[in-house]
Amino acid sequence: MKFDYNEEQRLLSDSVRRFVAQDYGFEARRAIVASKEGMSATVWSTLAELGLLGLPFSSDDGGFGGGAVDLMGVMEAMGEGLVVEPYLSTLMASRCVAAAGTDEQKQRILPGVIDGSIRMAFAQGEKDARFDLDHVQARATRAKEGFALEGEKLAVVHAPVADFLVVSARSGGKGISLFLVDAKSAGITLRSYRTLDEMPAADISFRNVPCTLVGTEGEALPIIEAVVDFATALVCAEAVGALKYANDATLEYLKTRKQFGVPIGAFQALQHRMVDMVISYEQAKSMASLACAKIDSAKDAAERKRVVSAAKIRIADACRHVSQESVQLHGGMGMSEELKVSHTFRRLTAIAQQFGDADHHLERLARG
Amino acid sequence: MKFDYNEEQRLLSDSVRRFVAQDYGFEARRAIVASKEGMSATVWSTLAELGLLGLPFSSDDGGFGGGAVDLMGVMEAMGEGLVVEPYLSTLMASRCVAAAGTDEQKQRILPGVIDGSIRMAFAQGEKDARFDLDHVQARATRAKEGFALEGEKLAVVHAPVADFLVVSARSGGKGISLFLVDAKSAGITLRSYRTLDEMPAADISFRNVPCTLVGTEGEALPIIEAVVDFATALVCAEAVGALKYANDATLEYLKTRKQFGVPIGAFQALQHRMVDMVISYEQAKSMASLACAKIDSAKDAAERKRVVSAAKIRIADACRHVSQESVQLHGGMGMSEELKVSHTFRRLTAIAQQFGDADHHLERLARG
Amino acid sequence: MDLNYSPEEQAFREEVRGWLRENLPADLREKVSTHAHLAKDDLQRWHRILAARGWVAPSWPKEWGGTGWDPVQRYIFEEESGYAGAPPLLPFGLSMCGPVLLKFGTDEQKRRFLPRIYGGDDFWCQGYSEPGSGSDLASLKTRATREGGHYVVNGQKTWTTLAHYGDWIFCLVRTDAAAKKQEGISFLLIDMKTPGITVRPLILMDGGHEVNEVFFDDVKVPVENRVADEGMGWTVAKYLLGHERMNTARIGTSRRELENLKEFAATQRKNGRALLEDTRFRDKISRLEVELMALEITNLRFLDQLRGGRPPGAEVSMLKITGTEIQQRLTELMMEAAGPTSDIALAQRYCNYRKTSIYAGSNEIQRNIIAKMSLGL
Amino acid sequence: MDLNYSPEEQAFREEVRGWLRENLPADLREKVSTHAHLAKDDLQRWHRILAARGWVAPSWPKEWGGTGWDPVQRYIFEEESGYAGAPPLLPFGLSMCGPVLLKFGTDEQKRRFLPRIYGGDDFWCQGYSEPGSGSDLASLKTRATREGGHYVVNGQKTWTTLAHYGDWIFCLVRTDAAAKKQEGISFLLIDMKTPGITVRPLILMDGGHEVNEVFFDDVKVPVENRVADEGMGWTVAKYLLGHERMNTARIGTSRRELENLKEFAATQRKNGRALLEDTRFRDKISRLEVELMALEITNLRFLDQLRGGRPPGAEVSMLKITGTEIQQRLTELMMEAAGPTSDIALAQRYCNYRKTSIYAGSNEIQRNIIAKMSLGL
Repeated sequence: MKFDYNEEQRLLSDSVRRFVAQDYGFEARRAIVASKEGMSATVWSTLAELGLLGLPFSSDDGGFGGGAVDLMGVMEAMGEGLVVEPYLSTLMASRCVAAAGTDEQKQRILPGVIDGSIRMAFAQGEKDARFDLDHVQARATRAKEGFALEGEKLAVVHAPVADFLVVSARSGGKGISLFLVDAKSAGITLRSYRTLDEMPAADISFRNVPCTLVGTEGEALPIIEAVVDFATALVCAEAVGALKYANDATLEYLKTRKQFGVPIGAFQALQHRMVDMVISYEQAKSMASLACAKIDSAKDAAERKRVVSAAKIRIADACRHVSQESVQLHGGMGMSEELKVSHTFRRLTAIAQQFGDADHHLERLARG
Repeated sequence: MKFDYNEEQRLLSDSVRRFVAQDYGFEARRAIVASKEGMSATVWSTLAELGLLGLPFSSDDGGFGGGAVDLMGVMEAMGEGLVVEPYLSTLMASRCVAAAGTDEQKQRILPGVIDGSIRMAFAQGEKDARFDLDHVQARATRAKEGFALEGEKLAVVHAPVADFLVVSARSGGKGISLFLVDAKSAGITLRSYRTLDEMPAADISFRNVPCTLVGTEGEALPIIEAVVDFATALVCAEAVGALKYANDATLEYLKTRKQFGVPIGAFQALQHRMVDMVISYEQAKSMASLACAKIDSAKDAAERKRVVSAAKIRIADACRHVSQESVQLHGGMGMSEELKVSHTFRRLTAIAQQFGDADHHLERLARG
Repeated sequence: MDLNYSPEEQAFREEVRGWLRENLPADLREKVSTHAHLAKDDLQRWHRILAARGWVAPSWPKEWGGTGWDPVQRYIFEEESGYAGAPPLLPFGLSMCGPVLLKFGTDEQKRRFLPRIYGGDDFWCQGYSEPGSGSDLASLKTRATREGGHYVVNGQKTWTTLAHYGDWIFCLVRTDAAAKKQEGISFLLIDMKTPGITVRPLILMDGGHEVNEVFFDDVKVPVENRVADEGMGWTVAKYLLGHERMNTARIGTSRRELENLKEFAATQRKNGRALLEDTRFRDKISRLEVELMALEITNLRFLDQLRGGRPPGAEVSMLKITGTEIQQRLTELMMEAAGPTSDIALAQRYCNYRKTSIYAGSNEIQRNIIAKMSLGL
Repeated sequence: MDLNYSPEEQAFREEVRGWLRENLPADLREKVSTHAHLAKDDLQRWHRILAARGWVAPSWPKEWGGTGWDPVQRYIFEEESGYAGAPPLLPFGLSMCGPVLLKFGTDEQKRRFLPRIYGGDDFWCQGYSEPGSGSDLASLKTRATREGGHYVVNGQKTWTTLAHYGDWIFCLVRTDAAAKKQEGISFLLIDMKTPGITVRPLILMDGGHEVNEVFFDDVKVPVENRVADEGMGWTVAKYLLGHERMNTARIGTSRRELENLKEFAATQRKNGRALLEDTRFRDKISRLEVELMALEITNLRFLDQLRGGRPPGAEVSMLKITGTEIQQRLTELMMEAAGPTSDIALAQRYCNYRKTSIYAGSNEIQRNIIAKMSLGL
């Protein structure tokens, strides 16, 4: 029973935090978001240089063998900094390849992911699927070489900046499979936009797009579930960082903003609400830790799902509570695009839904 | 569009309020609750003398033709005073007789109800029924004269002080019927107790108990639903009175209780919570008014059910919110049996569940 | 007690509804229903249509174009307009500056400004908040120094809604720096075209441009544009605060939004069924519907009291608190219903509506008002 | 970071669990699980069983019988005891008077009282609250006047838990009426058999007798029963407040109650199915389960910090806030699960548990503490 990060974990998260403080301040981030691509290639290289992209891969795959707990501090720092680069998207897609890909696929993808030359996106969601991972209508049929992909994927975060996509689809009446797709292939059409939380994203249409099977045909659902649970735990950790920023900024505002001759933090009603925000934060942080720990150590998928869903429920509630209160206690200033807290509000709002809202995970808990 | 009570309504509720103030104070009520029967025959006579028992019956039945709106102010006053006498129980049972009984049954029951010589209880609930009115296992079979009743009824409020019972039961494969039972009949066994809110109640066992059919065999469900909706609207009005007392007492406490040299009502956190209690009260009051109005004027059962369920949801939430906060803001004093607010807490807690908790009525709204 | 509308009220509602059906332009209705941007021209167009019908300023005295409606009729008109998807009538001229002029203005001021407010000729905005004074309005710093027949105004206002559309702005300014806080404040009407005024957009987090900073740099305002005596500005401000708090609940608009939400949830799928059939989501809608139903009755109850000559106490502030909470919840459930699709507009609207519990006297200030004025705490 | 218990911690848990299985009398376990009344004898019996095992005062120094456990071990012991349904160890002697004596007592006082506290020979209670001073403890009025070798105590304490079982009571009393509020207070140990003490029951709304008023009428207390110097009582009180705030979450007890709730909900029927399968009710249980899971980790996180020599800040007060909110919610859902049946005991327990957010420093006071001490507001 030990809650502190170990030396490596601390060094790593400190390095990300330092990087954010120096090179990813609010103004720098605004410029990145305003850029055409909506992300920074320089930042991406730095993330690779810091070793963040190799971290969660086994040494056989050229990585450092880190687990979700090793990534926690990193994600917290990214949450505080509101990093928009395709870190989690790339990890999700590349972990599918690492988990089930052929040696050739791994060779093609993983070294490039680790050295920062390949970015990826995970194309899973569809119309009417909501958060269900097994609601898949896209289809792949055997082609001369490999497969050909047909279908639509919705709200694929970071698709516009990805070099490769991993896509879920049905094939040959065999259930759900995963396919690796070169994002530059003919037959791919992107309707690109920015998400509420300022990430590049796209709805994608696939028309006879060449792709290769990742893993055993029809047996991808457990892999998808594992990867999404992994990402859910990490996004919980990211939320912890964003919640921390929202609370810190609000507390600072309560101490400095004066009305009626006193700091507004002197008003007991606001004090108690600030305390409740702190409680939400502490409870969310505990559940994020537990989820990451169970990603690494759960005895089976059922235990992993149970804890990840429990964590996501608590984090979704905390995201909603803290984001709303942080804006409200900032008064008009909290509404302004010029304050970081309003961008943190947007990210927290998105996280509450990402990989399933509280209702979705309550359903999963009840079924479990 | 007119919210004030009319002259008669105001006179009537004033007379109940005056009676409560003079003869049903906290100490007087304690003595009644502590008495063996758990109600006062004197109080009961007074209620009859005030005309409250004849109020909701048609003039043909010897009453004054009042509707739910005419009873609203009366119920509010009873809620403020925490009256434990079997007023609502008697109305529910006797309205079944008035709605569907034979002339002979009406003659036997209604004059006695109106003059205060007959008290009644409505025996409807059963094991595993929860709040469903159509979950009925009790059975009645045709006997030489009338019917014979077999079965168990649970948590029948005021059964120990009732002269007659109206009981729901199945008969001859024909669905649910209502039966009129003399409470002194052989074959009736009562397990008596007091409810949380200090009402006399009993679980009842019927073994071959003679009874007479009220209304058409197998067609009682719409009557039961109407009577329970009527009672639900009235108990919403009663809640408004109890909520008012809880708020008034809490506000008074905030103004008089001093800590740290000031009245605790000077603390902003408590002020805002008191304001939220007032908002709950106002919203609950509006829904109680609407429910009573629709009992009298709904164009069909569907509209009546929809509004009554909506009202009960809001009242249940207000009961929970205000009761919990009133005790909390009273500090230790709110826990003491010696303060009326703790008894109001118990009544409000009971009302939140009475005739269906919020979940039950959410289900009814969703189905409607 | 009778919770049904009287036949006369019913008839009035029918008249309003019928007229709206005929006269609300389809393009405006569409813009409002889809929460599209309303340009200055859109707002003024609707204002003028109502003015032509004589319905633009119901609460004004009849001699100035008022309708003579009682509070319930005014409520019915508001509700029907909101429900029909009519553009809002901005309060700055009609419900703020107008009533102030009617109460405190000189005959000359009334003749000069009221007809143009009524007709929608001038677009008004409100210069109250400053960077250092939001809830604590009386701490404002913008100063006006008397120089002959003019005041010279210097300072800054902020959160000024639609100042970029504005022809005129009414401002609270400090005319006596030596006086105590609430004293020494005056109420000025300022032509936005006067040299020295700069309007700078404040972009909200949904990316929208609604509010602004307004800078005053040696702005000359004729003395005859002061309303009420010098130093009486706080009295004017308090009068405004107490005025027009009965129609803040926006029942009609919320009813329309609730219907939209239900229709939308019926089209969204969850586990192969309509989201509207999902117990969890359905219950959230039901609770919201109940709250709105209750607020409608509460609002009418307060109006009925007012009509009976007994103005309700400060608890009318709950109409603003609960009304905005309902509006916010509607946008939140709409966003939630959309789920992980790409409907950014719905998410932006959710973001935008966070403002409603902050503006026009934050909900915290409203609670303070109830606690102090109504509960005596 | 490693959220699994170490092998040593696991082994310790097994040892505690095994010992409880062998040594917790079935009748006591049954009484606790069914929330039956615990008589003085029940409480003392369990106290003595633990004392015989050497586990009754884990936090005391080893020389006085402490176990030398680290914070996590103490947590494990608490959790297992709560989960197993062991009667509570009342804090008044072991966690309040004991630590005060260890910190401030004379050798003579330690020798006289500590062994009897440890052995459960004396039943202690706490004389803090007075009718006029609850949250504002320092405003207490009970006075002790020095007369030779005695103090003469006059006044009243209230909300005194189990005073009707009490052999001894420790009291805050005012020894100097002229001194400023927090000064002039002293800490006395008073034998409840001293003439002049009257205990009057305060019945709570569930009908239970737990708390009392205690009246002091010229009660003579030997001066050697004063702990710390005269006038140092507030220092003692503050020391106590800061002490032992880490085990207020009652995780083990709540875990047991949560299991009871689930079992009970599985036996209740709704629409012909088990209530536990009902989406609405199930979700309420799930949310509560999640909150408890989170609180367990939060509690361990704070303990781990403490073990690392970095005592966590005032945010540990959240263990009391959230722990009691969970306990209250458990009783509420249990009552809700029972529905309209005649299970009055469950409803009474719900009523009784409203006290948990009021006693031991109300949850409002805990929020004040966090705001002030931890957030610097």
